[in-house]
Amino acid sequence: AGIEGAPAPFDKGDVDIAVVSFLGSGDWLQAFEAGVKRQADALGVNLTISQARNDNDTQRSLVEQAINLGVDGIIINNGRPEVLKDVAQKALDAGIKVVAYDVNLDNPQIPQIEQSDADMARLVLEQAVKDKGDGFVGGAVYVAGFAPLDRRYAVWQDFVKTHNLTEKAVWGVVNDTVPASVADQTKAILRANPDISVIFTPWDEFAKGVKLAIDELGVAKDVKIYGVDISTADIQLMTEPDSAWVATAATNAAVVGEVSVRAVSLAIAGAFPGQSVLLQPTLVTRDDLVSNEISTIEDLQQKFPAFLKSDAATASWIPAVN
Amino acid sequence: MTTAHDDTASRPGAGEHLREFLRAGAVFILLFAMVVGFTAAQPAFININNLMSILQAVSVVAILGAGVTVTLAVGGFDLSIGAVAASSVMAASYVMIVWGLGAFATIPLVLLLGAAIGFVNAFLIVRLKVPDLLATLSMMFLLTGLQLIPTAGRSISPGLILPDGTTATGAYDPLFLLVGRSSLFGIVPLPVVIMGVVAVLLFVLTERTRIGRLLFATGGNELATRLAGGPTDRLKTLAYVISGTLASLGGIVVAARVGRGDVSSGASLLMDSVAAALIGFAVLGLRRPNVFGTIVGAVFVGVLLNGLTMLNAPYYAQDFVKGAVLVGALALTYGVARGRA
Amino acid sequence: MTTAHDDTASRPGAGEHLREFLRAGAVFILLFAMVVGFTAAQPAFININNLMSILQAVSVVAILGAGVTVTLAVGGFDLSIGAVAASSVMAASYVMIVWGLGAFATIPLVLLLGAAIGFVNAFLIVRLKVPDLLATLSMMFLLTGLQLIPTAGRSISPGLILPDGTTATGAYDPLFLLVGRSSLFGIVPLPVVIMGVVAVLLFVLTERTRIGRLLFATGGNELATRLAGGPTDRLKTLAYVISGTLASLGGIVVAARVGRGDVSSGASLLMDSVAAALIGFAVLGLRRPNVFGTIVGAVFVGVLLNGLTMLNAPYYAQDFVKGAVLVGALALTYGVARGRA
Amino acid sequence: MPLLHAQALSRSFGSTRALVELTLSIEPGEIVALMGANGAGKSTFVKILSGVLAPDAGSVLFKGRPYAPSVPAEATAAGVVTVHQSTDLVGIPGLTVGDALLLNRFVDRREPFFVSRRRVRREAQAMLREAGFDLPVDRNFAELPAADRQLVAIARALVNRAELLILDEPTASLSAAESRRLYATLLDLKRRGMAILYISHRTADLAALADRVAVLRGGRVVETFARPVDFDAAIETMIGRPLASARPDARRADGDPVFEISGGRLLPGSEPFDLALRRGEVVAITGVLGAGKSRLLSAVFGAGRLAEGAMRLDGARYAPESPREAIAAGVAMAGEDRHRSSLMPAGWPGETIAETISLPHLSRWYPSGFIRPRRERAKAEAAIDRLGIRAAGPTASVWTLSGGNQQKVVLGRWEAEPGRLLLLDEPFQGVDVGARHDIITAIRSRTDRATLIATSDPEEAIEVADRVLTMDHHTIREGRAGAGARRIGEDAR
Ligand SMILES: Nc1ncnc2c1ncn2[C@@H]1O[C@H](COP(=O)(O)OP(=O)(O)OP(=O)(O)O)[C@@H](O)[C@H]1O
Ligand SMILES: Nc1ncnc2c1ncn2[C@@H]1O[C@H](COP(=O)(O)OP(=O)(O)OP(=O)(O)O)[C@@H](O)[C@H]1O
Ligand SMILES: [Mg+2]
Ligand SMILES: [Mg+2]
Repeated sequence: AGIEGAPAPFDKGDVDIAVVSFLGSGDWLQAFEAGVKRQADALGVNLTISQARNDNDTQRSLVEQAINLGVDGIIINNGRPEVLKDVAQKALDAGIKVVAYDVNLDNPQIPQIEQSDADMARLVLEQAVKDKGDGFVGGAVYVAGFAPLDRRYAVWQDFVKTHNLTEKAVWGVVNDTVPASVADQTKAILRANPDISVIFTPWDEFAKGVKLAIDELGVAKDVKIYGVDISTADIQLMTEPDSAWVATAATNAAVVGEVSVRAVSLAIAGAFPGQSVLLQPTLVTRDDLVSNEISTIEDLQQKFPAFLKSDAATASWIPAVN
Repeated sequence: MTTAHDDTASRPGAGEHLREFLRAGAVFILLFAMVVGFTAAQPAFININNLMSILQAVSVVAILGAGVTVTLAVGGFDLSIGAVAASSVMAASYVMIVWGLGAFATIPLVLLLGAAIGFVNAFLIVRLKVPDLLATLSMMFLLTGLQLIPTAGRSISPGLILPDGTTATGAYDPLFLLVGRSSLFGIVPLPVVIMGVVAVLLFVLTERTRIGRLLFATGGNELATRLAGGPTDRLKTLAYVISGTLASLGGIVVAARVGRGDVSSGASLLMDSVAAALIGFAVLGLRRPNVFGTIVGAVFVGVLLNGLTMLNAPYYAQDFVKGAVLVGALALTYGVARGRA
Repeated sequence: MTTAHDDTASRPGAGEHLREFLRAGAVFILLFAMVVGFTAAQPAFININNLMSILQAVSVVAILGAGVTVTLAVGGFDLSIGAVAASSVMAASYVMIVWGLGAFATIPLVLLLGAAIGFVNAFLIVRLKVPDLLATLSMMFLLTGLQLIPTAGRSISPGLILPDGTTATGAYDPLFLLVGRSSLFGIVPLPVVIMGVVAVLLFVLTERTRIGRLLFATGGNELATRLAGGPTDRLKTLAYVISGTLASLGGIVVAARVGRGDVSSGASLLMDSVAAALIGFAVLGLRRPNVFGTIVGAVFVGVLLNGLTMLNAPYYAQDFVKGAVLVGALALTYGVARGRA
Repeated sequence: MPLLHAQALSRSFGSTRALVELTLSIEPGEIVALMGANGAGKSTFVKILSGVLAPDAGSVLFKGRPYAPSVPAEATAAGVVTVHQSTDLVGIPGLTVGDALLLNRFVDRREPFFVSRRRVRREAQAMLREAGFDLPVDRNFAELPAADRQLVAIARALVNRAELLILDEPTASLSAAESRRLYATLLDLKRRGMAILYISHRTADLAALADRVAVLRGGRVVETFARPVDFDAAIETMIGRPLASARPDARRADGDPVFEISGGRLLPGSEPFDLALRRGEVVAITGVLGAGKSRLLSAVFGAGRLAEGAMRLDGARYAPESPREAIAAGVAMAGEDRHRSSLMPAGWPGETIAETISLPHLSRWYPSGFIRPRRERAKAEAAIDRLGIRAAGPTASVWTLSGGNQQKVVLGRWEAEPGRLLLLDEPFQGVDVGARHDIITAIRSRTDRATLIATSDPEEAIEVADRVLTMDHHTIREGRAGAGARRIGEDAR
């Protein structure tokens, strides 16, 4: 159809955008793609959505495939710079606009959308220090090699130094049954180290496992969880009576999706949205949730407008969603 | 009678006895050494609650492993069990959260699903004569995708938004959660009890009944079994149905513990239960699939992982040690037995 | 392994010929139908660049699948190939980024690593008589952990901070990256060329040479082969060394494409290459491992996935369709052939 | 009314017509022997009666009622019990001999649902007592030698409540003593009213047992002989020509020994023995089951070891570590159980006649390493002609051959190339008398090498050998040449 008064090619419609995600599943991805779809529908854009399922090589192939399809723009969601830089350049060479979320392609022609992992980790850990004071005994669930986790864990290590914390143990596993496996590990850790009072979980799947272990051991009074990420299921876990999960920090994945589509659309329309588009994370505590009677992401968006939308990368001709 | 069975060739000597002992006991000796070592390093290890945690942690793998063992007995191999377990987690969550059914409806339904998948596997293998690995691998891919279609890839938890835009209103039945979260006498977690029951039932079935003999007979020499009148097709079907049902039982235990339906491929469950079943070959030096060995194999890996976690070994060291200990146990069981390599 | 009296009541008639044609051609017929269908729905599909993309996407799976085929031929099974490929990616990255070596040192070193792992597998299987699945599964776990130890679990990219606190100074050799990223005549990607060379070499080796005959003979009846003077131990060793080397070659291609070393268990590579090898059974209706079939199997899955992605099918639908098409192809190849099931 | 009446049964495999309107009746309490050259259709007939194969045309009446079992279980349930020709269709590797004996009873639920090792052992021993055999019931079936497997199959069939017992070459690898034991048991069963269909290439068996002999040729019954049976006539009908008297032509085996064992001991405790074979000489070793014949041949072939003693080949020290080394030194062996020792499984590469024959000769025939099938096919054609193998052609699967023809392929493999010493373990298993004669002629026509044959049938030993030795408790007891050999044979009988 096309949008009245929009710059070419949006005035005629028939714009194709490919979204290539590194992740393969999970609530975050679902929310991201929902946001992408919403904004794309509003713009009348055709989408090709694909997932690399945590496989670098597949992600390259998917970008190449998008080039073969001759789309107008590509959104690269997560991934590794070394893997993607040259294919992104290939896309640019073919006249395709590219934006990247949470992967630094280090290319002046590619707008970088970022949620700051460091900010998220800092927000919850500052809350932890506020709750427990400097010098508490803690542990972290962490598996190296996943870029966002690496960045979040680096902040924890920083805090360990600057706030005199004791890191009693680091554990974690990534497999098909993360919560159950992490729960089994956490039980062993807490038995061996009963003095741990704070557990930092840079990923909500880890937090679920730790919470399960704390519940099974019945030590919710003594051990608290400070996590990152949020979903409806996470909110329900946090608001359970006596929940050990007391704080988390997150950006709204749906908003990330919307911003990405807007940014690439601007680029296609010839209006470069800027080299860097930054999204600010929000700290969500258990007390906030309980006192505001928040039980779903939708509730959260109502009560925390910062969580609902971002005004990054907009233009007058781009229709708002909702 | 003229037949002369003078087997003087193998006269057992002292060395021979020691070898035999090492071979049959290798896994137990290593298990004992690990328990002693871990306890010395971290006394909390031997605490009864921790031991129960270990059993709980291995219960799902052991239940699935028992199913693998039965399919190995009929000479087959079920690559789909991980996916069946993962699908069962999703199915249980879906049934409760979207359909709003309770535990007493959910559990039979999910078990039935597992049995039905086993039946389809058996149909492919027995009727269409598709090789086992091929049929169950296809089933694995099929299920990995299928489980996500009803929710369009979303995990299932209360308040789930369905593809048609409506919001699911159901919740996990607290009774259902008891399956994964309660303990007998406050000590033995229910999953451990379930594992125990499955282990005993399957042990008796495979080792102490007519049907068990025929299952092994089918795996050992299918043609001979058929010529002796054995219903080999029905026996194989039975094995795959058992394996599918046990996999869905494992899925139920996971769901009841985690309390939500998470998307997963079940690949690591598959690998771990295959590992348990294969370590089982080495237990007692039997060198064939056996349920008792599978359970011991699962516990063996569980003890190892729990102990290493307590000792704060990094996660990547655990996989490495798991592999190294496996190789060690195997070298003992298989290598030592034969005098000259 | 069937023996003598496995006969079906089949007399060739017109129906029989059609059946035979369907059986031998099932995979090709489906492949053709897919290509036509996808092209109709999305003309960009048949574009030469896209076809090359498909071949490039399947090249690694096809290379690994060829290795699986060789181990299947000797009656074995190599579960470690996924982990070998993953470890090779890490090893190649480590050698270049930490040791600072170039492509001409890295490639032989990594291939040697793969060959050495294959050799250890063979040692466990041939010397210690550990069952194949068990030995290679242990190796899989071992490697999954081992690949992470040098970097304490970190991914390897330029500027890597080593466990001892120093910073690595090397980088990926641009020459090395050419292996994964350049194209012959600007059209045929080098990985596709490598896949082609591997395919031809292994096809000739397995189907046209004395050694190939003996490899299959070992898998068919090891005792008979030994009694006919075949060096079965050496043949099995050869098969595992080939499989390990090809897996590390696959890893090199991956590394040269992605340009960094990321943690991965290689489980999906394993499953996909096993799937390719098993679909290969159905190609030409051979019902046995064969290199040509494996390559066709890999391409088959590649075409399917590429087409589905172009048609914007959600990822979970891809798994489902992969499973469903596999079942369909199998039912055609295996089911149709026998008149009465 | 006959117990069983087969009317005009036909069955084809592709273009091969295995049975052509075969008609045959069996009365209750009658032992009917089926004679026929290799590939005449005997096993096909048996498989139809036992529910393994369906006929293309024709019908069977059993006890006056139509009888068409679609699976083996139905045949057993109706009272038709079969011992098949192939011994790997008996038991299960991994399970015990006791389990193999009780297999039918597990199937038809005569054993209780719960089984214990003790009960299996007790019941199995009872079965063996009844059959008069002695077998180790706790041994893994996989470790059982071929002959013992045959005993398991027979014992199992005997205790089944059969009205018709079918035995397809039950004595192929039994020695005279076991065979006699079997005759007594079968005659006893006959007296109790059981009908028996008996298939054998050993005239001794038939002479001892048969009330009636039906001769099968080209898939149909061409003639029946009533007791007393004129075997010369029967054989002539069967092979279509008179059988020349198969006596070893007295030959002078001269020169130095090709192969020697001095002070050999098979087992650490057994008595030592010496053995010397000369060029052109054919020597046979007989002895009861488990006497150690196969063990001796395996040791010579490098598949096993002598416990003690030295071997010399053409005067040089010879101590093969593997069959590979033995073959390289010019020693060849055809093993006793062809399915296990020589053939590739059906549907697997290497299953054709040409590929079966070429397997040990690949490096000689294809020095470049690349295989050109034409050469092995030519060699296979030659073997098919020389040994009279009934097959569609050199690329036919060995699994489409009858048992005797499979055996000929295995012999053809080692006939294909010259050597210094040929070892044959039970080479005439399932080979009909006519073909046996051809094979013996072929073996004896080669003067370039020595041949050592292990056989449990003394009749065969005399037919083929210049010299017959007996083996007992893992040592060679006695060796005499020429006419003396005949006496040893008759003693054993
Ligand atoms: N599965 C099969 N496929 C093709 N041809 C077959 C098959 N089974 C048997 N035949 C053929 O049928 C004919 C009869 O075989 P059968 O096994 O009945 O012979 P037999 O009389 O038992 O011979 P033997 O004495 O050698 O055991 C042979 O020519 C054989 O090649
Ligand atoms: N694979 C085996 N494992 C264990 N024992 C064996 C094995 N093969 C043979 N034996 C035993 O060794 C002894 C000698 O057997 P061998 O096969 O040499 O005897 P044979 O004279 O050839 O008898 P047969 O007529 O049974 O072939 C027997 O007691 C037999 O049971
Ligand atoms: Mg026969
Ligand atoms: Mg013998």
